[in-house]
Amino acid sequence: MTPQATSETTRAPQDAPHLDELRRRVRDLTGRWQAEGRYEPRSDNWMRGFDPDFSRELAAQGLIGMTWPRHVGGGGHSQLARLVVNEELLRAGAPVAAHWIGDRQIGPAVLRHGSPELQAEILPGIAEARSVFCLGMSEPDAGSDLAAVRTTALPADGGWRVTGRKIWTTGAHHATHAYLLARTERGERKHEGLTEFIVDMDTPGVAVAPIVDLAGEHHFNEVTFTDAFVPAHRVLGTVGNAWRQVTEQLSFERGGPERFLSTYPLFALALRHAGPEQRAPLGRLVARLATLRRLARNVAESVDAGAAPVVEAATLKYLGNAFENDVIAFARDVCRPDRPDVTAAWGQALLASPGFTIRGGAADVLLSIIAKQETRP
Amino acid sequence: MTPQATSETTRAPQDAPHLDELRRRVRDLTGRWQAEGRYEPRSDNWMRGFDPDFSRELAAQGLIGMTWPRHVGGGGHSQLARLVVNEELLRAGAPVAAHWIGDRQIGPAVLRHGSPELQAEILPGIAEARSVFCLGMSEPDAGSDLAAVRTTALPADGGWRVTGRKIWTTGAHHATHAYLLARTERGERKHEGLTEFIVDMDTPGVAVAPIVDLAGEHHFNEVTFTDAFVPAHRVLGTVGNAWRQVTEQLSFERGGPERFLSTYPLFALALRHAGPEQRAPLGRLVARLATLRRLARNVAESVDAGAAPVVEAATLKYLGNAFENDVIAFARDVCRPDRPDVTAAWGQALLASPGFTIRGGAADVLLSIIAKQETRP
Amino acid sequence: MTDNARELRGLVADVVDDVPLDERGSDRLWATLRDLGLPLVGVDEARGGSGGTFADLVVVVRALAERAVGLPVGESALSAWVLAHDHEVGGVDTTLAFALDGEYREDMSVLRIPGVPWLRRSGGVVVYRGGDDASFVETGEDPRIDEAENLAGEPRDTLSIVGTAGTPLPSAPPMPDVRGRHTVLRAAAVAGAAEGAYRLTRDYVMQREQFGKPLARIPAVAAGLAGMKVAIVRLDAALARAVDRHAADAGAALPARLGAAAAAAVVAAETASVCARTAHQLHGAMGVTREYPLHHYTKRLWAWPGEVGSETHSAEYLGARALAGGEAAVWDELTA
Amino acid sequence: MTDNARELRGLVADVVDDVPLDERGSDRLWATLRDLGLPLVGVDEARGGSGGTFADLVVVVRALAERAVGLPVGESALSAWVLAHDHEVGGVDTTLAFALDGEYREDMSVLRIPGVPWLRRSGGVVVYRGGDDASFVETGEDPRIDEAENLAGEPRDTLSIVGTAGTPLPSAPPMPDVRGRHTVLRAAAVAGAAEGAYRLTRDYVMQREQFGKPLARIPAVAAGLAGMKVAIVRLDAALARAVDRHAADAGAALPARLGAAAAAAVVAAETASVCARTAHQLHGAMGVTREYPLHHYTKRLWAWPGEVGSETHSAEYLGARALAGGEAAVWDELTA
Repeated sequence: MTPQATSETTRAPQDAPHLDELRRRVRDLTGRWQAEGRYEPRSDNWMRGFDPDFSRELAAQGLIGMTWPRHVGGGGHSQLARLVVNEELLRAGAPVAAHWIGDRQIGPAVLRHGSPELQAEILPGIAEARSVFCLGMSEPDAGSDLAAVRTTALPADGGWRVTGRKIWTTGAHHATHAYLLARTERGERKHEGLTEFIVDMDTPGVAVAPIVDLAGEHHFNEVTFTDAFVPAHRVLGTVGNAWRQVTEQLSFERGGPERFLSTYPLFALALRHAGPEQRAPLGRLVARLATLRRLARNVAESVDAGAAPVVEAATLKYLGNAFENDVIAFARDVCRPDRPDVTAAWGQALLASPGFTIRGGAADVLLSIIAKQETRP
Repeated sequence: MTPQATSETTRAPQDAPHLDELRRRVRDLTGRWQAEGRYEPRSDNWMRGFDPDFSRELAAQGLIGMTWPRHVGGGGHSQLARLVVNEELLRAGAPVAAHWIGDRQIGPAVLRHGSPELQAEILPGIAEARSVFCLGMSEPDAGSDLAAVRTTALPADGGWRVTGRKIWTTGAHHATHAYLLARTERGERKHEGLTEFIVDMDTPGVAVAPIVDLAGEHHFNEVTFTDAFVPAHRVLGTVGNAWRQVTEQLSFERGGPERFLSTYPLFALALRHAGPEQRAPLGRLVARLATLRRLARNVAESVDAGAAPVVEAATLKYLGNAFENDVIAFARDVCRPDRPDVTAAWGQALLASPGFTIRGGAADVLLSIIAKQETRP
Repeated sequence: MTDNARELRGLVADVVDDVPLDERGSDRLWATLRDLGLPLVGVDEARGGSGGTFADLVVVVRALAERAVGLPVGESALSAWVLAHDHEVGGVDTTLAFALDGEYREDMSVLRIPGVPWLRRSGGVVVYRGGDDASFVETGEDPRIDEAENLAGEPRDTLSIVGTAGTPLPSAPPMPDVRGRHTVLRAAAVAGAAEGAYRLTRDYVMQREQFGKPLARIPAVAAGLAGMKVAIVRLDAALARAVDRHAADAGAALPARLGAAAAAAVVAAETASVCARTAHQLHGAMGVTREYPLHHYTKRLWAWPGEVGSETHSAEYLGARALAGGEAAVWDELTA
Repeated sequence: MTDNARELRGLVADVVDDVPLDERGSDRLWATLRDLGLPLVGVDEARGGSGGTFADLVVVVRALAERAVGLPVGESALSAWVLAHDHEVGGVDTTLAFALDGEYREDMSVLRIPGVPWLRRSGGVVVYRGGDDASFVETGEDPRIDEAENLAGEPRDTLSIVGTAGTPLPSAPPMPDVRGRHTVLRAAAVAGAAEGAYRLTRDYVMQREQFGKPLARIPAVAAGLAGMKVAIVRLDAALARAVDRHAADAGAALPARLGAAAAAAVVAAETASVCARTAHQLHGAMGVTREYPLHHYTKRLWAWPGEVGSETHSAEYLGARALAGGEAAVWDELTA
């Protein structure tokens, strides 16, 4: 036999002490805040837990925009380091909604497509948790078909004038900035003529109306743009090129740990109360969780290595959503009349659960993305 | 409150003693044959268990063609009575393949669409288990798209000349007759111009070649027609109208007990060896089985009442296939090295299982049939 | 469906359909249902009930749930049916509580039962302490009521009884019988809520367009919709079987009745889960707003199945019986 | 994938790809694999092995299974690795048997172990009677061999040993360690067979047309295909984790290794089931013929997962550990 060297499938985490230090920092922070009664861990808190103070504490410790270059306020860390921080935050059910979208989605998009000026203008605000972003993508009659966007940006003196309605905009009532997808050209092909913008929420002509969800909470909004002015330098990337840019953005956001850890606080609680008769279903959840976490690590390492792990990221989200829902089903079997805390946590996660499969693509969309990748001629 | 009468959902089985008598007759017969070592119960034996002697014994007792009119050799029984007989045969894992297709599918089709002469020619032979039918539907390049049939029947003196190839024809090597779907007209619309025929297998120009399956057994065949003559009176129904006729035929065949009882012999064996730690999964199987049987009863009673329970029949087949496969998965957990009989029965059912979902429509086809019925404007 | 069932369904539709969704748990609607005698269906007229059978009650409960009515018609009628074995009924609204859903304080002096439907608005409650130990506790007197709600916001209060409070009900049917009937009624309610969610979903995917055609034309959407229908057809079959076993004239022995009830409970849990999940999937973001009516159904599909015993318990009961009785017993019950 | 893994995969491809499917269990192919030293990968060269690591062995086992090779390279190499703790290896082909898969005759005089891979063609077998009780039994002498096959037609013979036959292996690693490695190797084999089934299926649905377009364009077919891919990506992730835990230099403590092996086994069972079912679904009738190669993969996907301990057992092991260790322990192992 010729080959002699070993083929351990991945390099050893050479910066393990550094990662451990990051972990410890997050644990200290979340532990302290919980001890001080400043938040209660709960499921789905990366979407529902809005607390700018908490985000600013993280920012002060350099834990937002970690992978971005230092000159725009980033930390120059690896994706693996960011995974470590984010998974600890999710584990603790911490209120991270104020920076999550900016950190995960807007920052990377601005880094890829924004001019140096736009980067300098936008990124430090996210990294310092001064800027809070919301996503103006969906529209009332477009559903998940982004190409059907009707919100229009017309050229104006020094920029653009935007008119239209965006819906399901999470956190718009808290946001300082909106990412906006708008039509700048009306042509034959729906996928063309779309442009990405970054808009200040205090721009005249931008109005936010609440949409209360089935849990009675207010996270969603309808955002109306009425002849709102956006300066020319706030175009993100190339005019008319948004379709390609946004597809990248969406494929990027799928592979993170929030895709399977949304219900981890409930899992932890259910584990504490589970009995030996539940060890087989519990063991299956543990096996899936461990595997999902490995997938998230693979995705992070793959991005660190310069690759675009589209199939892996979509796989992670597809499996992660199913896992999150199965955690809720498992927790139901742990609910007992004498455990009102489990029952309450179960109910809270259940009411949040319809959102899990909506954001970032439903199961059938994810499968079709994978199939498309795999059957390219 | 006005309504006073009761609303028991179904009439009481008024002919219960009669049904019990039928049950007893089947049990006596299958019990005797097993005791005499004339067959071994096994899964999927309604497709794999070909024994003309057994079918003739059933016929002698009036248990084939039970629902057909007496003047064509039938028994004038209800569908419910037929269900009782067939479910007992399936329970016993009896070798009923020689008459199953004729009894279930061909007989009813001939009754609905055949001329009185054709009925008189064909039906008594099925009811007496003298005639054995195979189905010439699928073709090498058509898959489940029956409209893509290329086998051609050209008008000839006194009838038709058939040329083409049929594939996956179960039991053609035993059959005396074939049901044949052929194109009699080549037009714009693929669904038109198809005609159903009944062909004698000893017709010159009809050749049968075996296809061995993955269990090493021979049930499938390829049947080649080379200028084979079919007399004019062997057209079933109306020339060119086969599409509608065959759709009815297929919807009719979905609601029978063989759609969930194929693996009942394995279920019975696994039940004997299961332990108390398996009571929850076992109980779920029992609940599903009981519900499926009720569905089969509903379908039978609905047909007796003159209705066409398309959704119920498709539901039964969809759920039944899943149940059969889950029985196999359950049996795997009962397999132990010291129970070679369970392991052998499990393996036999498993090797048969890919066929369960093929015949009569795959899961997605069944769901789309249901959706189509339910979303008619 | 029998003529009578059709008539009862029509009656429910007439009364409920014009009531706004948010008011379908109101005192006013309850008063209307009472006036019509619905909370006493299945109870002998000679004992103060509305007449009719258990099958009729199942029809009523399913029809109400189809319309997202969470009022305790099933529990009222079932507790009245129990009471009617000893007393005339109809004076006060009653509900039902089982000690096996609660626990005794360590010294056995206090029995606490959480999750009692609409206790706060009942005049009394039938309490089963054990197999034959039923009693009637009037809520005016002794017991403490701690108010609570389930996920759908329906009253599920905690009853605390000190000592042996209550009037014994010596002729009451055995607890498993009553529990089995409660299970069947709950399965009927799940079927109704599933049907309600299904109708909303079907209308939504037929009307809503995406990529230029109705959502219903997208194969994955059509398959999801069909999956809901499959789940409902299946539950209705399990329900029909359980109702037949409980028929007054041709009813089965208690174990067979309980088996059919447990089977319906297992199927109901699965149907609830499939229908809630799929309805939300197919509705997308629209389904998660408070304004849109879907949550009136899906919250009930989440809350209801576990309230009358767990699915696992029902499955274990069926499995244990199958192990004990063997294949022949399973088959006989299947084909009865 | 590392360069080394790529090289090993290339080696397997070179040797196997030209061998007809029906001959991939032949003595001739075995001789070729032996000549290349593959059945001794992961065993120290100084002890007669081929060198390389456990990770290398996993790569080889997966690559062979991708090509429907059912020869016992994993079992040979693993048993040789055990033997090498006491002896030089390489003289005879060896395989592996665990008493916990079998049973003792009532008087404990005979140990019968069914399902021993390729025992009939091995010169000896490493037998674990218990945690530290390993011995080497030469098949030339005492033991009785009853031949049998699994569903895929691979030799799975029954070994019967009288009394304490065999040479003790005092330095052998503890049984759970070996069992855990066997579990990982089996999960790797499942991944390979799943990949083989996936490739055939992908090619089939891309080439085959129905309703005028490739099957792959039908959404339900595309979703099925993607579901297979998802299952394989997931199993490979579980496998990578288990391999890392077994790495010679940075390897984890035994319980963590066993946990990762059990997780891989749970995921492998699910992957095998999804991939076999979907491959057959998407192939339709074509897939059930003996002539078409699919069954070479799917029969193995059916047979293999249950042979090295049941999925339930692995799940219970993980669950029991989670209950004992609590959330913090679960998390630490997750993120290690």
